[in-house]
Order: sequence, then C-alpha cells, then structure tokens
Amino acid sequence: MAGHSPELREALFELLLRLGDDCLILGHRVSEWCGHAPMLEEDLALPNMGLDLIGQARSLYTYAGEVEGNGRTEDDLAYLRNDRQYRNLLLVERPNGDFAHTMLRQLYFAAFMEPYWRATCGSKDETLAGIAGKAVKEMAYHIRHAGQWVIRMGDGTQGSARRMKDAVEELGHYVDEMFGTDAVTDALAAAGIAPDPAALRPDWDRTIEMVFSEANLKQPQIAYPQRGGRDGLHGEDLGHLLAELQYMQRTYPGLNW
Amino acid sequence: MAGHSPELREALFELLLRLGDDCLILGHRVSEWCGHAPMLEEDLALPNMGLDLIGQARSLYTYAGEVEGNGRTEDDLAYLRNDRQYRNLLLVERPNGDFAHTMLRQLYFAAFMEPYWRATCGSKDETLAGIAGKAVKEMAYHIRHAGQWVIRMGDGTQGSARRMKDAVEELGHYVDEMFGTDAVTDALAAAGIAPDPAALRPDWDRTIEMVFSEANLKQPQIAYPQRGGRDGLHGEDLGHLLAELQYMQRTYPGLNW
Amino acid sequence: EAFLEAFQKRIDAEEKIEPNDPMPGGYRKTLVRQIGQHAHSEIVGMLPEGNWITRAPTLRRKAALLAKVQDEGGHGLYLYAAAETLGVSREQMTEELLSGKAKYSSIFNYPTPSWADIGTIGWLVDGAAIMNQIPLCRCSYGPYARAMIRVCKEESFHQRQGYEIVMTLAKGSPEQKQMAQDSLDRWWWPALMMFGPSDKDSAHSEQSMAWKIKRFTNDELRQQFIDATVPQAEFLGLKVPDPDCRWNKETGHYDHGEIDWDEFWRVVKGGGRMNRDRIADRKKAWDDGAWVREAALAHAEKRRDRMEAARVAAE
Amino acid sequence: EAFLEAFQKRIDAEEKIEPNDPMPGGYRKTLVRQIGQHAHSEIVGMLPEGNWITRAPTLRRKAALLAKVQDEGGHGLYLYAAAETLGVSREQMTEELLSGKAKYSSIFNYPTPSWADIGTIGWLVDGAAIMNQIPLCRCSYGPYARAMIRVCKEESFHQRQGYEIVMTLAKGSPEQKQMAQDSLDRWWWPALMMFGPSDKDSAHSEQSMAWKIKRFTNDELRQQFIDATVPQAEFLGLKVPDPDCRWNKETGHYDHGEIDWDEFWRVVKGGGRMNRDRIADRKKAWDDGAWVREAALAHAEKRRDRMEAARVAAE
Repeated sequence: MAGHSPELREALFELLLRLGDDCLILGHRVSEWCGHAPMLEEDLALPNMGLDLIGQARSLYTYAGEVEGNGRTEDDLAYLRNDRQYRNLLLVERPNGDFAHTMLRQLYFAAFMEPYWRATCGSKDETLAGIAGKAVKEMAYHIRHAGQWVIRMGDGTQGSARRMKDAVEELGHYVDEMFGTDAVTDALAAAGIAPDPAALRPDWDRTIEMVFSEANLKQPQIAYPQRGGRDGLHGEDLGHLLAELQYMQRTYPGLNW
Repeated sequence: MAGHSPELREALFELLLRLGDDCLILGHRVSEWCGHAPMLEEDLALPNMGLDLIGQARSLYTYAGEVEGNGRTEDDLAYLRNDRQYRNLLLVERPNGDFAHTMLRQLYFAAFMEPYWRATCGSKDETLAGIAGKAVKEMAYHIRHAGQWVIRMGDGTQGSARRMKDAVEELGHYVDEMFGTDAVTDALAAAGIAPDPAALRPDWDRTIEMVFSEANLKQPQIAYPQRGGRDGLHGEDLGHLLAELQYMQRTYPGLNW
Repeated sequence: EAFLEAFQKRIDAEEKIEPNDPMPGGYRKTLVRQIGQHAHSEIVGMLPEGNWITRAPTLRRKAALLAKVQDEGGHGLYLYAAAETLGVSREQMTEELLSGKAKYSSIFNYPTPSWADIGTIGWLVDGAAIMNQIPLCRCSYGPYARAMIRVCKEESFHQRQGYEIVMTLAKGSPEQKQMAQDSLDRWWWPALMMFGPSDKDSAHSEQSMAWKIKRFTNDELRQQFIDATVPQAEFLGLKVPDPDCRWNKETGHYDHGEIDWDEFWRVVKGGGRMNRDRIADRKKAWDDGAWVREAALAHAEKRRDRMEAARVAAE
Repeated sequence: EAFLEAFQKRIDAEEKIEPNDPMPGGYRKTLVRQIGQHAHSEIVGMLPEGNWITRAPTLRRKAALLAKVQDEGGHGLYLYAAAETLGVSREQMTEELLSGKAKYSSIFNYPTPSWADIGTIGWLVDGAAIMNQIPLCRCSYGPYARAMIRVCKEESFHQRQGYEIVMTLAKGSPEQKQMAQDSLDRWWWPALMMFGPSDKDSAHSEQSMAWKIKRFTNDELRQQFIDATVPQAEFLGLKVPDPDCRWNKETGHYDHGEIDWDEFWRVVKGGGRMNRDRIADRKKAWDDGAWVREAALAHAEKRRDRMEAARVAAE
C-alpha cells in the first residue's frame, strides 16, 4: 500500500469493502445451512466454504481498515455499516432457496473469483497479492464442489433437473453485475493493483460452459440484468440478514467478545 | 394504582410486563403473515388481530412504566429488554408454522384471555379494569374468528384435518403454562386486582371443547407440559424475533421516530 | 351504432353506468383491465411496506403501519368486488396477476431498504395515487366510483401519516435526515412515473377520457403532483433530485427534467429490481394457502349437506 | 460358552476387537447403541450452537463457531463410520434418530438463548464430553477407540475455546458478566447429568465395564468433572449454582448437592425444552434433502451406465 496516491488509496479502500462484503454476505448465507444440509457430508462442506469466505472477508476488512487509516477494525466494518453502506453484489445476498440455488450461486461466484484472485496474485499491492494467493485455492475448491453438485442435480432426476433450471433462470439476473466496471475498477486495473472484472468474463463463461454441458443446462438470455449492489442499492433481504448479523454489536456497543 | 403497597406495585408491574409481552410477541407473530395469508380476507383479519394485540401491549406497557415510576416508556419496555427479561408465555413465541398452527395458537390464547379480561373488568385497579374493558371484546372476536377456522380446517379435507391434528399435538405442550400461578398472581388475586389464572381453566376448557367437538379434534394428553416463559426461560426462536423487532432502536438509540 | 351513441349520451350527461346496464365491450374491457390493475396494485403494495412491520422503530409506528397495510388489503377487496360486477372472478384476476398477464403499479417493484421508505411511500406514492384517484371518484362506472370514494378517504390519511414520518426524520438526527433524503432520491422519479407515459405516448387515454373513466391526462396529473409536492419537500428541508426542477413564473407551474422512460418501460416489462420477488411472494402465499382454501370449501359443502339432510329429515 | 470365555480373555488382555472378529451379540448391540447415540449427539449438537452462527458478536467468533460446528459434523461422520463397521447403515441410524427410537445426549435439549451459552457449552458440555470420552480412546472395540482419539483432540480444543469465551465475558462489562453467570446457572446441572444416572441406577454399566467399553462409573466421571470445573469457575469469579458445593478435605473432592433426577428422566423421555424442536429440525433437513440425495444417486447410476456402455463399446 505504501506509495499509492490518495486517489488510489481511496479506490483501493472501496474495492476492499466490495470484496469483503461479497465474502462476508455469501459466507453468512452459506452458514445459514449449518445443521440443515441434505446430508452430513454437506453439513461439513457448507461450513467449510463459509469459513473460507469469512476468512477472506476478515483479511480484506482488516486491510481496508489500514488503507483507510481511521483505525476501523474488521468488526467495525462488518457490524457498524448499514444496508445502504454495504457494497456486495446482489448475487451473494440472494436467499439460499433450495440446494440447487445455493450451489449454483456458489458456482457463479467462485467461477468469477477464482480467475479474479489468480490475476490478483500478481498485484502490485503486496498485501492484496498475499490475500489472493490463499483465496485462489479456496475458490478453485468451491468451483469443484459446487460444480459437481450442479452436474449431479442437473443430470439427476427429473425433479432435480427442474429445480436446477429454475435456479439458472433466477440467478441469471445477477451474473452481469460481477463484471461491471467503474472509476474504481478502472483506476485499480490501470495501476496494476486489481484485475479489470470485465476481462474475466471469458474465463467465467468457460467454467460455466464446462459444468453446464455435463449438467444439461443452458445459460438463459437475460433481458434486464440486475445491478445496484456496488452502489449500496440492495434488495429487501439484506436488511433482515444484517439485523441478525449485527444484533449483538448494535445491542452492546463497544465491548470485547 | 394509587394506594397499592410497594409489594403490590411490584407484583402489578411484573404482571403488566407479562401481559404486555404476551400481547406484543403474539401480535408480532401474527403480523408476520401480512401479505402472505391464504386469502385476501385473512390478509385483513390477521393484521386486525395483530393490531388488537399491539394496542393492548401499548396500554399495558405504558401503565407498567407508570407503576414502576422510573420513567420508562412503552418503547423502552418493548425495545430495550433482552430475551431473558421477556416474560411472555412460550405459546405466543412459537413460530407461525402453517395456518392451522397460527389459528390454533390464536384460539388457545384468546380462549384464555377473554375470561381473564372479563374478570379483570371488575379489578380494584381502575386503569387495568379500563384496559380489560376494551380488550375483552377484542378477545371474543379472536375466539370467534380463530375458532371458526379451527372448525373449518378440522372438519375440512383429509389434509387439513391432519394439519389441525399436528397443531393440536404440538401446541398442547404450551397450554398449562397459561394457568400457572406464583407469588405474583397470588398477591394480585388476593388484592382483587387480577384474576387467579388457575381459576380460568374451566372456562378455557369449555371454549376449546365447544370448538373441538365441531372440529373433530380431541385434546391430547400431555406428559410433560412446558413452562419457563414467565421466568424469562424461552426457546431459541424468541431471540431471532427480538433481533428483528429491536433492530432500529438498538442501532439508533435514543432518537424520535 | 345507435347503442354506442345512446351510451355516450348517458356518459356525457354524467349518468352513472351500473352493473346490469348494457355497455360496449370496449368499455367493459377497459374497466376490467384498469380496476384489476388497481386491485393488484393494492395487493402487491402490501409487500414493500410489509417488509418493515417486524422492524418498525416504535410501537406506535408499528401499529400504524400494520393498519395501513391492512387498509390496502381492504382496498384490494373493494376493487376486486367492483371488478366482479363486470363478470370477472377474483380467482381469474389472481391467476392473471401470478402469470404476469395482468399488471400492477410499477412503483411496487422498487425495494424498501430503509425505514424512511415507509414515510416516503406514504408521502409520494399515496400522494400520487390520490392525484390519480380523486377524479376516479367521478368515474362513469358506478361501483368503481363508489369504491374510489372510500379508498381516497383512507389514502389521504395514509399520505398525511407518511409525510409526518418523513418530517420526523427530516427534523431528527443527521443520520435520520440523511435517511429521508436518500429515500426521496430513490422514490422521486419512480413516483413521477406512476402517472404513466407522456400524453403523446399513452395508448389508452383518448377513449378513456371520452368514456369518463379518465378525466385528466397523465401529464396534467403529473404536473399537479409536482406542484403540490415540491413545496412540501422544501418545507422539510429536503431536495428533490432533479436539477431542472424550479418554479416557472410564466406557466405558474414547476418545471421538471426529462423522465427516464427507458427505466419506466424496463420496469413495466418485468426488469425492475423487485418484479420477480413480488410475484414469487404472492405466488408462494397463494400456493401455500391452497389447502386452506380447499378446506374452507370442503367444510362449507359438508355443512350445507348436513343442513340439507336435517331439513329433509324435518319435513 | 467357550466363545464367550475366549472373547473375555481377549478383552482382559487389552486386545482390540476389530470389525471382522467374532463378537457376542450383546457386545455388538451395546456398541451399536452407544456409538449411534454418540453420533446422533454430535449431529443434534450442531443445532444449539448453530443457533448463534448468524449472530456471533465478532467475525473471529463467528469463524471459530462455524469451525466448531463443522468439527461436530465431522465427529458424527467418523462415528457413523465406526458404527457401520458393526453392520448398521447411516440411513438406518438416521431413521432411528428421527423416529425417536435412538437417543442422543439430553444436554442438547436445552436451548441457547444467549451468546454466553456458546462459551458455556464449550467449557462445560465439551468438558464433560471429554471426561466421558478419554477412557473411550482405550475402548476394546478398535474402530470406536480410534475415532475417539481424533474426537478427543478436537474436543479439548473446543473446550479451551469455550472457556476463553466465558473468560472474556467474566472479565467484561457487568452485563457480560451477568450473561456468563446466568448461563452457568442454566447449564451446570444439565452438565452434571451428562454422566448419566447414579451408579446405583445405571442399567448398562456393569457389563460394559467387563467388556471394557466403559472404564469408569458414571459417578466417578462426574466427580472428576466437578473437581476439574469448580476451580475454573472460581478463577473466573463465577458461582456454581449449588449451595452444597464445597471442598471436602477428607475425601479430597468437591461435595455436591442432590441432582434432580426427575428432571433428568423427564428430558430423556422427551419432555425437555427443545426435544421436539431438535427432532423437527433434523427431520425437516432430512425430508427437504431427500430430493438432493435421490438426484445424487440417480446421477451416479447414469454415470455408471454410461461408463459401462463406453466399456462395452470399446471391447
């Protein structure tokens, strides 16, 4: 981070929040399955993925706090911002739905983040490169695990295939937002700190295509892709999630736990 | 309240909290149906019952604040106590379940509160008698409305009869707690302020028997009735309910809304 | 021909058309579409506000919100009843809503992420609804006109209540004021869109005006709304998010900037933030409730059979 | 006769019994019951702690809790695998759990209303579990003993973590300290009951001791637990909710008050606070997951068929 200009620091802070929020919210969603998964193996796998994501969120928030330089901790950033200040993708805040929705959401996100982190391993920002080095392996595992389930359910029974198709139809609306660019991503891409999200689309398409061809699924045409998460414009579910997530810190402010 | 001894005031405060918590929590539960009821008529009837209960809660809390004499408002009492400080019956905090559960829960509670308020109309405490005078009519309506639904579902289709039976089996565990007595109820009964809950059992049984005979339902034998709500020993659902209920007040303390 | 002329004469004489009166097919169809759409809007409109019932910040606000959402259900009920006088059943209309065939007001396809939105919806959305609906109280179709009289009375209560919520926030802490401004920023343009496309692009307007189903054009009503609302925002110390919005001494109205009609059509066509969630919610309520409705029917039949049997036995 | 004697000799010689070894029906049955019960306890045990995953007060605690609950699932997995070596399938065991035929540790029928309970469960419940389980690492049945070694290692990590949570609260604000004390008040007696009925009322003990499935009596283990835990509570400045609990110089142990065995049996027989909710939760997960398990099976079959077809075609 040393040597970044003030503008670049600001962009970097914003990026770290976005990525941190993505990881925390998806990690939270995945953790909601805990003890309620369809089989014991998934009662292990889902918290495992949740842990990867919450671990990434912690690193990202901690670094965000350093970059910002106002002394905010990982917990300040996670627990003391409201709905409108959260920067996560709409995809990750979508309710769990059934297991088909949950696994497809995981695949979509991981298929984006795996190449994202892979590119970030060469970041000019060493701290971010360090976070990426660990995260890229985790995301590769998420792709494998979720991808296998998408294949099993897509090419399973008639009922499971129908559910997979519903999930594809539903979550398709939230795909494009991942690849969105703006002044923040442009500045960081130009500075060699973080990849241009738009450039990762071919990678993502390849991964999804590979899984979908085995799963008998097709990517839908989406007339009106949804965006807004990066600007803090969320759906109605996020507020309820935050009411749970933040309850203790809001009720007992400023204590050690 | 003028003229009550300090011990009696303390008992009265405790009673008002208990009743207020019952009304607020059940009102909250019922309000969760809003916009999701099985038919439009119930999208009106459920909020209507919720409104009755929340209205009663407000009167009870306001009076509780006066009796306590520490300046606490209805909102202080509703929004700034935690799970362990809530005094409601376990019955009212049970999740909505299906429509059969919701209507049976409503019937059970109203069939208790209707004679409770009826007896309280003659309370030596005028404020409480005033609250009772309004509430008794509302509870009579809840008995009618919920009772009709219990009959329709119990004597409807095979599927609805099975669901009604499940509800009877499940909620039966929470019936006895309504009639529980302790030092608080004894003191207030002796002083002519509030009825002895145990004495209302025959009334309750009569109401339920009347409904159940038309609904083809039987009261189950319950080996181990559940209690604890009056001592702040709640199930795990209440904490989640409070996280929602209290989120705004916890997040933005001390503001006007 | 002669019938159409006679019908138009009745209309012109401000006579009310009643359910059993003869009426042109197009008149009936227009009314069914409009009343149905209006009823659906009330029903779907319960959802964005219902989102805050469990989190309302005080008990007073919680009760008021619950009562408001209940009123909306009530409006839905009158309106379905008015549509039923034209021979279309509630089930049929519900199925058209759930299949996406029937529309509802696009405003309800925006989410309510903040408590301030509850105030803003009352203030702007109910405010705009009233502008639209007051002329409908004189609509040529009797049952619709009478339903609207009742609806309008309640809506203006909601509108004042909403304004009062926003005022409390605007006069509150900096974060409350910020909440109110943010909410106004999000709802202003969608509220203006509630009056429908510009007159030059409005498909159904002319015939509806002739039939006195409609009495003002979309743009006229929109201008009325802006003229009424901008001073209210100023009084609250809030800023309407339109840099071109200013008083025009010559016209005696507020000017306003260009409305983003692409956004309008996107939402109408199902591409809004909440379109799919709203329909999914209603569909779930409807599907989950099927067994309850079936039970009620089955029970009613059993009762009828038993009463019939008792009657026969008594004879 | 001779077989039983030979078997007992192997046991007495501390030889491990392995899955394919001959074993008496009663030995097998006892083990299946005990391992199954133990596995179910891990699975059901995910629920009371899982209740706080979405509300953990810091990210560090959230991650640790998630990891802990995941470990419990892992223990369930090893234990089901150990039971499977005795010829009983996981499906069968799951059905016995859901039907209420198989038991699980009654401690999980108490609710977790407060965050402090997450600490207390680690400290007391995992602490008691370890006391019970350390001797099982030397259990005569090999697969069970080996599973327990792994389980015990993780449990002691959880126990330390739980103690650390309680310590943070006990050293925290007055309301945090109060939370910790309240939690200890609620969990102390149920934790003591985890060791099972008093030796004089324990049905399965003697034979289990002879078979070296068990190595200490319930009361011995309970006393060990009390002796280890009371000083920890004192160190935290918390009070064990037993007025009769005090150090006895003569016995070299802590005395303790009478355990409420009615409460114990009530919970064992299904009358605890959370029995029905726990089973309902597991049943819902199992039922809702049926289609997923079916899909996985169907897909595996399709794959096998395709590979078979490819093999045939290649020949």
